[in-house]
Amino acid sequence: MSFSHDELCRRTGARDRSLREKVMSLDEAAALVPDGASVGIGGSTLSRTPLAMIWALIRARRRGLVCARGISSSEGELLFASGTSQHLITSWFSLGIVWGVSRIMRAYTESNRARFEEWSHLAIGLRFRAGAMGVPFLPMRSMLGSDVLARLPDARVIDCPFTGERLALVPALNPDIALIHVQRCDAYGNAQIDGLPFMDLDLALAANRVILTTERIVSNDQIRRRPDQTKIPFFAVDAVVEAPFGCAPHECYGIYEPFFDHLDDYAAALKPDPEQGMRDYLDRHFYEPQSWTDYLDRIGLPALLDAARRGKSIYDD
Amino acid sequence: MSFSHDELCRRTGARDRSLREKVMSLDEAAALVPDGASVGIGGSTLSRTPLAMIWALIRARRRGLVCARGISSSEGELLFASGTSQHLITSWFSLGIVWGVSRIMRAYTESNRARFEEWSHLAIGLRFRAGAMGVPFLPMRSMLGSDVLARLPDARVIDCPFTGERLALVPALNPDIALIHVQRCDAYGNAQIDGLPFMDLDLALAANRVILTTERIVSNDQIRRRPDQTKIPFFAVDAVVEAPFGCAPHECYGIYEPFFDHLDDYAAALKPDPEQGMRDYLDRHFYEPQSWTDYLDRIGLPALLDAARRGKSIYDD
Amino acid sequence: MTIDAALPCTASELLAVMSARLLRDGEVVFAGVGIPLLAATLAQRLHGPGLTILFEGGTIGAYVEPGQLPPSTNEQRCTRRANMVLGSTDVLLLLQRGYVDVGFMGGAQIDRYGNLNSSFIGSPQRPATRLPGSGGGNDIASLTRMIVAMKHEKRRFVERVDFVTSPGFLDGENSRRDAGLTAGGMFRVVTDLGLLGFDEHSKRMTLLAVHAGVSAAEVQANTGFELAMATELPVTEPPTDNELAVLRHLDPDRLYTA
Amino acid sequence: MTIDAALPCTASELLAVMSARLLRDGEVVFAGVGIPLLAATLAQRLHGPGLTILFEGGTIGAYVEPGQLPPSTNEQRCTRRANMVLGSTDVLLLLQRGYVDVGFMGGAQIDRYGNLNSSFIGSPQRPATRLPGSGGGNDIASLTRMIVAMKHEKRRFVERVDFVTSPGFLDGENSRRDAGLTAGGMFRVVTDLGLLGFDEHSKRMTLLAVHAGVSAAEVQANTGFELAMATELPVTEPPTDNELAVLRHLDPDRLYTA
Repeated sequence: MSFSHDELCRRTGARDRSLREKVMSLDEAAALVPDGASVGIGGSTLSRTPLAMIWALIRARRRGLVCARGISSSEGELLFASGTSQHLITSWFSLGIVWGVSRIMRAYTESNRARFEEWSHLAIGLRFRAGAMGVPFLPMRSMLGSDVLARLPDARVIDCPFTGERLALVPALNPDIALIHVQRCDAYGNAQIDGLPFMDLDLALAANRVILTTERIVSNDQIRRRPDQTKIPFFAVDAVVEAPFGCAPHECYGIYEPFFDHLDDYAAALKPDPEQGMRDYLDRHFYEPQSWTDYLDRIGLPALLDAARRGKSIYDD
Repeated sequence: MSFSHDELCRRTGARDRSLREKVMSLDEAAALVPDGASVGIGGSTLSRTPLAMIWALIRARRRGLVCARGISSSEGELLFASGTSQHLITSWFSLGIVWGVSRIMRAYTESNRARFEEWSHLAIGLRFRAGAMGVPFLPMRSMLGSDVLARLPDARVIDCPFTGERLALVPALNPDIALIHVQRCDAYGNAQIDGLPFMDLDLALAANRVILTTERIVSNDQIRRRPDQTKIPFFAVDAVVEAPFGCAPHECYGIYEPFFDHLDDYAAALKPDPEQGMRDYLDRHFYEPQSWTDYLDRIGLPALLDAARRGKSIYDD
Repeated sequence: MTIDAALPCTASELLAVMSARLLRDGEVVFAGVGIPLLAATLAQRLHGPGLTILFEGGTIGAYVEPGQLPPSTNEQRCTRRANMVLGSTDVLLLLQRGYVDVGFMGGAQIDRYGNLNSSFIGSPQRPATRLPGSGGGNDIASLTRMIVAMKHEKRRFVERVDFVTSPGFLDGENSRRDAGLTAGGMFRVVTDLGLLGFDEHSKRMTLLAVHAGVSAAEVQANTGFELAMATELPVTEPPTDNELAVLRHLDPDRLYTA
Repeated sequence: MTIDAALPCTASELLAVMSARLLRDGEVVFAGVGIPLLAATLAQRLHGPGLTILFEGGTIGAYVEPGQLPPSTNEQRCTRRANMVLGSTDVLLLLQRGYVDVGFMGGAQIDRYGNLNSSFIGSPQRPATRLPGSGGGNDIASLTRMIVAMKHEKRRFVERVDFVTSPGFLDGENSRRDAGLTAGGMFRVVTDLGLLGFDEHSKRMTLLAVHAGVSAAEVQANTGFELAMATELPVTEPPTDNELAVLRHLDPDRLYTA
């Protein structure tokens, strides 16, 4: 996932970066992701997770994806348990304070059925940033002296040629594909992101291909009215998919908060027998639904309305 | 202007980063800038130039400032000709396509009375970024093979420990002081910037002290309503000065465009005898005015209204 | 636990109150989710209106609302009424740049030199338990002065952590600095039994104070290595009614303080 | 100049029209102020509605309005109706990342290997003339495929530039790549006399075409070094009435094309 400048430029030069409409369906976008691809996942934890796209990839029975995300949550469990990925590069992988340690993460990693490659949160961010900047590495001052660094053959330690200080160097991470969910973008892929951007700007520029899912597709005129609100440029984007509530049951800043009741039920269903519980959940919410709308319908209209009411409250004074 | 991490943290730790009001006058802010200080200047060319603060420093007869800016224009001429600075670190220094090569820049550099230290535009930006990130350097792929790099003892060339590629390393630039003009900020220094941000976000975090001038001081409540519009955090800011038309005769995005007629007159006045022309201009517009308002009055109300009308037009559909 | 009997509050509430007292008005604190977030918010409401709270998700100047505690530090409710929102890489870089006074985290396992483990119980190759990992923990502990709040149990306070996820003083003495970690280091560990610090030279964990009704022997008995003891061992002021009232107002559902 | 007599347009207008023809619809072009900005905008209006124009000031997808030409690429009028605005460091990094197809600049002095000088006439220590410097020129020329538009004069086309501000092929052959510049390189030089390129192997400047009424000998006579000549030397199509009409509509005040 780290390339020479020749290879990086060759790959990028081969992409169609012209101003063109690239709106498609979830299934069409999923077809852009081959088995074994390296995939950067936007958002963080329960926020702006590109769940609709992950849902489509799991339904398409994609295999062998090497995934990377700053912080991972239930989407990581779904990727492991569905057999879509056996390798997740992240800084933290669990459900968190409300629902406890991920039993799926434990089951798959402790039995070595899947790999949780741990970097510090800043290290993941700087790896995407190096990828976005077109440099092979970036220097940093954390991870030094820790066992986290000791277990990472891809990182290096140097003495600074300017100050003589010890520095860690982390290699660029240029995923084959980035999956990013945004509040709005136009048909060309000019995307606006409200609230927490996480690592998505760097991820979008680092990846060799970007699939955007969006709550709403807006006109290019609307984008051009406030170009300083555009966070991802169209020429870095290869697919635009309109997916309302595309992060459910996670949140999309300013539009809906996490679906707490659904997540409570999900965690509870996994408690007695995580793997059987996950199989049942995948059947009911991933394999059986006829469409993304059907998926949302199974989560339930009351839950959608409640999450949306809480989501919009961020703009109350 | 580049420090060990110990020194960088010592300097930053010594700053009062508490949430406190820091509104003051131009003169009070100018007193925060000692002779010989290294000063990062925000904006670029004719845009969001912190002219009011530069005006105050020239009036205060400050001496020996080492200035740095991505691209420099008439403010660089004023700093050289007033004797405020004899050393400008920048990528480009002139008046540009409309007004031609800077005669002041030529007069001072060709006679070695002042130094124009030339880096590439990206190099200046990455030096500020390294300073903002708290690392001693950043790698880049331009400047290699050029005489620009050959004349810069502070830059280095390495073979990448990951790819073996040749890379240039540019050292962090952490100015003692940053001068930045914004459209609005609160009394604590939380700043919003509309339009082109140039290098100001990195510059603000890189500097050891930040003086903000602003078109308008707004309430902290207004800032907290849209925290994702804040571009500079209050704890990096040491002074807030309300200076309407604080970039005149340069522009402030969305509020006023450059004062073209005034700049035409300025360039014309400098043509016959640049140094005498500049002395006269400094007297009339820098030393004689009783106040910033008086400075603006000498530029003239019609010019202000015209620049403001053109400035606001960016938001017309 | 004896503490519960001795005090009208849960162990978690005790941790929150005692660590909130360590935060001074005007400081910039980088807080993790759970007790740290709650304690920082408590300090903000009690004595630190000018305390600036940063979250890993990208929040500067958080002002978390009562009963609206986030499930992590990455959700929108972390940003409500905040002063600024920025990328997670950029907020973590503020630590590296030196803008942060205090890092504040919880801990699963800690050793005599303040090294924290949140990655593996047992060997990394065949762990008994795979824990959630570093998150920003390693970055925070590597770059700033640390306060850790955790339950005081023998299995959590060990001679040597199974895995150094977030560095304390590594092997003690100058080993942290020799590793290239020139900034920060462990400052305080707040537990339900007492308050601990680290010896200036040896960097060994030192008991600085005990909570009401707790003896030094009891603290040692719940610690998996020999603690250094401060020459004087004061007893901390128990949580006041006001502290508990504000705390319970912030977390009425005991989301963090169960 | 004979050209002016031969064509109903100024030399600058000729440069703008001829270089606009080199830009293809759908390309991403990083344009400097002056002729490059004007020519890119002309191409956008004539045959490249999907041409994406980037400016150093931080503009992506510029759509400059007739009669509203900016004094540099750093003012707000560069951004009107643009698709995105970002920091100048970040827009320059797009070159390094490989997103840009063509870099497009003017030039003060160029040599046989396409090296550009915009810093010093004479020695850097005691220059006869201190020029404005690189700006983003060095970055653009170092990182992407370049088109240069400039007046064809002997004093501007020299054997070796006094100072390499923006690298072309340095000393020719593989020297550019050996210096670590693995991407881009000089592609075309558009002048008021003709169109020039660079030999694939020697990297020497080569005359590819002449404008109407100009002979190869005349081009050589205005060049300070020996030009390589293409085996065939076509004559370029003169600017059409439509091209000139649109161009003059864009720059009615002849701000760039005087």
